[in-house]
Amino acid sequence: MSTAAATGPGVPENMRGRIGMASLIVAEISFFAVFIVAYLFYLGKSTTGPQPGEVLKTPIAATICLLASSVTIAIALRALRAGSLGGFRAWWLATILLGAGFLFATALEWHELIHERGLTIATNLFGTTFYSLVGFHALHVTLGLCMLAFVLAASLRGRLQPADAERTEILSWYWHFVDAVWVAVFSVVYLTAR
Amino acid sequence: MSAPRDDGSESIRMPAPTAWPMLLAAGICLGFAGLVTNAIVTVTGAGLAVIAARGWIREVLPVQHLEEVELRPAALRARDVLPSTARVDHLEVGRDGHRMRLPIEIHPWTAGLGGGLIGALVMALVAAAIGVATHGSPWYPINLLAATVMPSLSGAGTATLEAFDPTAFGLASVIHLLASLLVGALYGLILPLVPRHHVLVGGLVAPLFWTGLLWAVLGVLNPALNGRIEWPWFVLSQVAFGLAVGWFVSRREKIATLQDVPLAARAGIEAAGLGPGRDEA
Amino acid sequence: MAVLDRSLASSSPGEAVRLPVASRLHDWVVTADHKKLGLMYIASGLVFFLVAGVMASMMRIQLAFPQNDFLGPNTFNRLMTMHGTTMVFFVGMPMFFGFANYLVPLQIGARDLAFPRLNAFGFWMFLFGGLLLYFSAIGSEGLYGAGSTPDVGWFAYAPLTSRTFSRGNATDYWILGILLSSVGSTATAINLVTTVATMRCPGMTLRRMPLFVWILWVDAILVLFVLSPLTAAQVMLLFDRFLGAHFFDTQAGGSAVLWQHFFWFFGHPEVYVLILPAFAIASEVIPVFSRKPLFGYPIMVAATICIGMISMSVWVHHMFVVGLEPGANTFFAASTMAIAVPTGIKIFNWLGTMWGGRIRFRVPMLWCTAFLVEFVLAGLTGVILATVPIDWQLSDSYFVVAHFHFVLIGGLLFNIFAAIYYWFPKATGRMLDEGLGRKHFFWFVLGFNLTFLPMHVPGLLGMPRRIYTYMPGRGWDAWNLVVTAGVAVQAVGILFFLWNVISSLRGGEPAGDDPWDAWTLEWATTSPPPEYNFEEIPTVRSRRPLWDLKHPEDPDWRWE
Amino acid sequence: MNPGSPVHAIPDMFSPVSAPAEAIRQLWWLLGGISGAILLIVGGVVWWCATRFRALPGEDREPPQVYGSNQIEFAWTIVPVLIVFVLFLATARTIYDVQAMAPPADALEVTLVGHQWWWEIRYPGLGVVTANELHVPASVPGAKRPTFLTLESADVIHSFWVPQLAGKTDVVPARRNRTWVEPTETGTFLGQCAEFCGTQHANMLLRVVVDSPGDFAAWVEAQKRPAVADPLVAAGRAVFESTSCVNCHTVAGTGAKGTFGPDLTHLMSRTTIASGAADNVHAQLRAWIVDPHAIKPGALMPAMKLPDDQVDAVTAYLSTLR
Repeated sequence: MSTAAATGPGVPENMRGRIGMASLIVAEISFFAVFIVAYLFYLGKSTTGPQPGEVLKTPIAATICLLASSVTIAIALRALRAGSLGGFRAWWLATILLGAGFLFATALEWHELIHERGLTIATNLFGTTFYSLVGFHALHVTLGLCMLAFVLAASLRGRLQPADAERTEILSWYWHFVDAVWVAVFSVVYLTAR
Repeated sequence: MSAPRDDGSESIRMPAPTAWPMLLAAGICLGFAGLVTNAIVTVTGAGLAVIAARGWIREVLPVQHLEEVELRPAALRARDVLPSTARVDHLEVGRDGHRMRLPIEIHPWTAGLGGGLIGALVMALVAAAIGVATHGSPWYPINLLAATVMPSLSGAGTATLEAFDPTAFGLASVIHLLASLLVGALYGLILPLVPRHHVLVGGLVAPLFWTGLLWAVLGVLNPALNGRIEWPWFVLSQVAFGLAVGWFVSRREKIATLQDVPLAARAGIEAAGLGPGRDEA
Repeated sequence: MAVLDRSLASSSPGEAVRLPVASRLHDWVVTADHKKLGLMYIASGLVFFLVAGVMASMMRIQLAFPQNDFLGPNTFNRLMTMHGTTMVFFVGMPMFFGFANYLVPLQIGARDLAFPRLNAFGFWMFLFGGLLLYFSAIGSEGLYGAGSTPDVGWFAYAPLTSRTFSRGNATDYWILGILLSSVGSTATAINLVTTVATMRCPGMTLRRMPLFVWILWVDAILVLFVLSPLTAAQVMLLFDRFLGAHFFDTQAGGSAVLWQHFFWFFGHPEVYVLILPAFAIASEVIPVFSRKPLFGYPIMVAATICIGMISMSVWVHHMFVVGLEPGANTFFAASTMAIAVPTGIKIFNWLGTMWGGRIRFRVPMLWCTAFLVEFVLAGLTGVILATVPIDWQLSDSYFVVAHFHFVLIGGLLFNIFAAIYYWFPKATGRMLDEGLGRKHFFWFVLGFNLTFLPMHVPGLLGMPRRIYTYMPGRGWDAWNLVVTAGVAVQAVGILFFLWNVISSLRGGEPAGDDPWDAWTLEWATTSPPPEYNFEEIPTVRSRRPLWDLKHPEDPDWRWE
Repeated sequence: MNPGSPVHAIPDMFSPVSAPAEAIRQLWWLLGGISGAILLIVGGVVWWCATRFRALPGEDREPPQVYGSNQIEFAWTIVPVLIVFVLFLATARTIYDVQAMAPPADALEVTLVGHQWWWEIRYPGLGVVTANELHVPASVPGAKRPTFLTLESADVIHSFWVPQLAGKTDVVPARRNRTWVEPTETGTFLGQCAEFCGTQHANMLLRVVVDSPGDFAAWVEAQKRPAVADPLVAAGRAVFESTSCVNCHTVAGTGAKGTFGPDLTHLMSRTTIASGAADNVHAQLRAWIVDPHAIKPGALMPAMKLPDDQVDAVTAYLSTLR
């Protein structure tokens, strides 16, 4: 009895998930690349309103949160592989909290920009490109957090076993990708603004 | 392949049919359609999408939902693929039958490219010599060649053309080298296909052939050169190139050993019976 | 047991157990089977093709005479936009995904795609996206409350698409329809990439994969790279229109040229996304009917990869007239001309395959042979247009229109017809009629050349594209009349085709497993294949597993 | 203006009268020749294969199974590379030849502004403003005078294309593109907008009148005269100036200073109205004032719904703007 789900011989079952996720990440990279190009292209071309250097503060805390979450998710996976479900839950929760911290920092930043600095997406080219790029990144973080939360819920209900480490790792690739995008956004948006 | 079985009770697990992906797609599309219609559509779509996503997840987690598909009865399965009655022809190679291994001793890349380099050098020397002889300047032919891509030179006077121009020198060198290497590689590939008279073909026939082609299109390609060219000298430099490449390539090849084999084999055709066969996969 | 009945019902039309219509429809709607989804892609592509073809015919009637008033300018511009958008996104793309869906698992000896449900999701996103685009005809805010389809051209140049110049929301429908279907296309591309990477049967190394699968694999990877930039650009346009952003707002310092860069960074590779499946089909049909393996398989693979890579660095050749620097124009002229080389190599290899064969000119092979000639002409006019100064004259003229119709009809559509005639027996168990097929071929090829060969001329005589009317006496009148007459001849060919499909579905000659004496794995199973494709996953030892079985005395694996 | 100069009705890139267009025609023959040869060769091979290698009925043998040949592959790679290389060289020179041309000191500078769906034409050095009919001097031996055009757009992307004078250059908002022509023959040459720009893209026509240097100077003088003030058409002028006409149109020396529509100061010096969609004769002009959309559906000029006597008066007034 064989199943349709079987991969080709000699190809480990988990390769499907890995290649599928890698393909998704390729598509996402070219999506973000366009927003990054647009940001750089319009840098300094705004005809009015605040320029990046005048309003942006380097988000050190948020960056540390997000980079640290990549480490904690790796530790969580190692715990899961080692069979320590408790360790997994703790580190996984830490990852979620760090990601939520990042989102909170972004929300604070936006609140200040919009209400105190008067910069909205319609203000000028800087506002347009900034909110689109950072916003799409934040959207991806949010989606990632939803999936992480879903896994945590499954784990708390006892539905996640060490045998699921492979799937969980593929999910962690997505999280690392979101992290890598932030490194690019950080360099392009915040470092050029200084 | 698919051997018929007597036991019809066997089955294969296939992914079960499901409406959730379609409903998720419908939900997402309605969600966006609300942008151009009415907010209620967006709300409906979002709700549908959430329900469908939940349904989909339940279908694949923790284990995906499969259904048993029974195999068809043997009578309805694919027939075995039987040996064909059609005989297969073979290319006949040489005297030793069609399964002999070809003694391929050609090094097209090294020979052709090397020949191209030598030819480039010889041609450049001849052209420079002609430049010195007719205009007292080795830069004259080089500037004319560069005029192919430099509009500033294409309308320039003789004095400008006789002076050294670093940009023109760089461009002309690149054009000259690239063209020479490409033609050299062609020599390396095509000369072994010609049974005899390599030096005649490579040194005279081919240069005359492309000189004729160039003559036809030079007016558009390089008006400056076209206006000033002296064809006998031009042919001379091309023949020098051809002879140098032809000499170099034919010296490197032992093409004499291939003279009695048919064209297909000299051309390196890969075909059943021409290469080395294996007994087991 | 119900499942078994279903497969029986579809496999043996003569003794079918007819299920109620609703139940059969339900089967198609909920299916995750790659073959059913593939057929649905192809069928919906054909429907969109007929709709867009009717639009083209209406435009040609309008242009048959100078200052004709069959259509007004607004109607014409809408038809022109919808024709282009539909043909590219809702005919070309589903044809690629349809044939890939149906054939890739069969050819690599797999039971389904890697993610069957994601496959269904991709199809429905594509279809609903298309339906949303067409819903604009009744749903959008047009003049006087009437619906209005988009009218900004299929590449929707900014700032014509801004709120200022495109009032109402027809342009929003254009954005959303394509954006949603692109999401589906990306999902399906991910699926195909994964399937080919992981689901090949034992023995099927990359070197033994049918070239068809190779090309579609490269094509799917190309889709991953180029489709999301279009999505990103459309999102930007959406932000401009809904949130007051300024991406393409020239009043606020935005750039109209940036949209062109983004659009064509997708748009040019898209041409190759569309034409690569045609290459894949030709690489399958020509060897079988020439009775020889494909000439230069490794070079064909290399050329395919080259085309995929170079196609991402040629987009500026659509923008030679926007006034870029001479350096940029020179670079992109070079890259555009360079892509002619691997494409030429492919043509030569197909010719090399035919050379020395024993060619059987059945209908699929007729289409592929015609394709070779038409596509060479298309490629040559492409090189002519890559010559920047000539492009300054011919860009946005009818010469360009003729050029890309040669690519997309002479290149793509001819091969789609070849594929339909070639694989119809596999999918339905019945042959298409040879006589009707030949009538279809001759009428359509005649009409095609009558339409698009003369169409080059008004372009050379200064006729711009996308004009709904023109002045008499410019030397364009007679040519346009001939072009329109050609459309009528093509329509006759299409009628033969439709009649052939309908009548053969009902009473075509039974096909058997392997009607063409072919060599790839899909012919080793029944026609149509069972839900699970193969009772036992096959094992292959060469590129032509069925040749090995048919010629045990001289199998391929001994020589490869 | 020289009324005897011919109108070249067919905007044909093969009858160039100006330097850039001439360079392009030469390249065309090179490309056309090479392409034609390749098409013939490949077509011939297909024909040969189709006839020579056609299977005979009832033949039950498979041909030799040939996989390929590296040498042949290399050969038919290198030949196209060589051809492409040669074509590229010629292309590169022509690009620089046309695009890198710097305006000489005595070049005529013209600014062409694309509007939906007409052309505004300004001669900044001469103080002349007109619409839809571009006058340029012929470049004759001894008095070579190229015309350099600065292309701007007031709204969306348009494209300047007069095939007999030069290849096209897009007219892009917020961007100043340059192109140039150097016609050597007098006459009227036709062109039109070549980039889709909305409803009336088809009727955004452009005429270029190449005058002899003397005629051109005379034309410039005529354009500098203020609008005629004729008491007979005072009523028409009063209507014109009291309605919203003045919001969009300019008539020099009057209160009409609008810039959305064409400058009407010398309307009667042009042979067409509505950017070429209709001839500039009394009946057409009157019809245009009554309802522009009957001639050019979607045009941005509204139908003013004037009573008949006022239409007559306005038409009479406009007819004096010579």
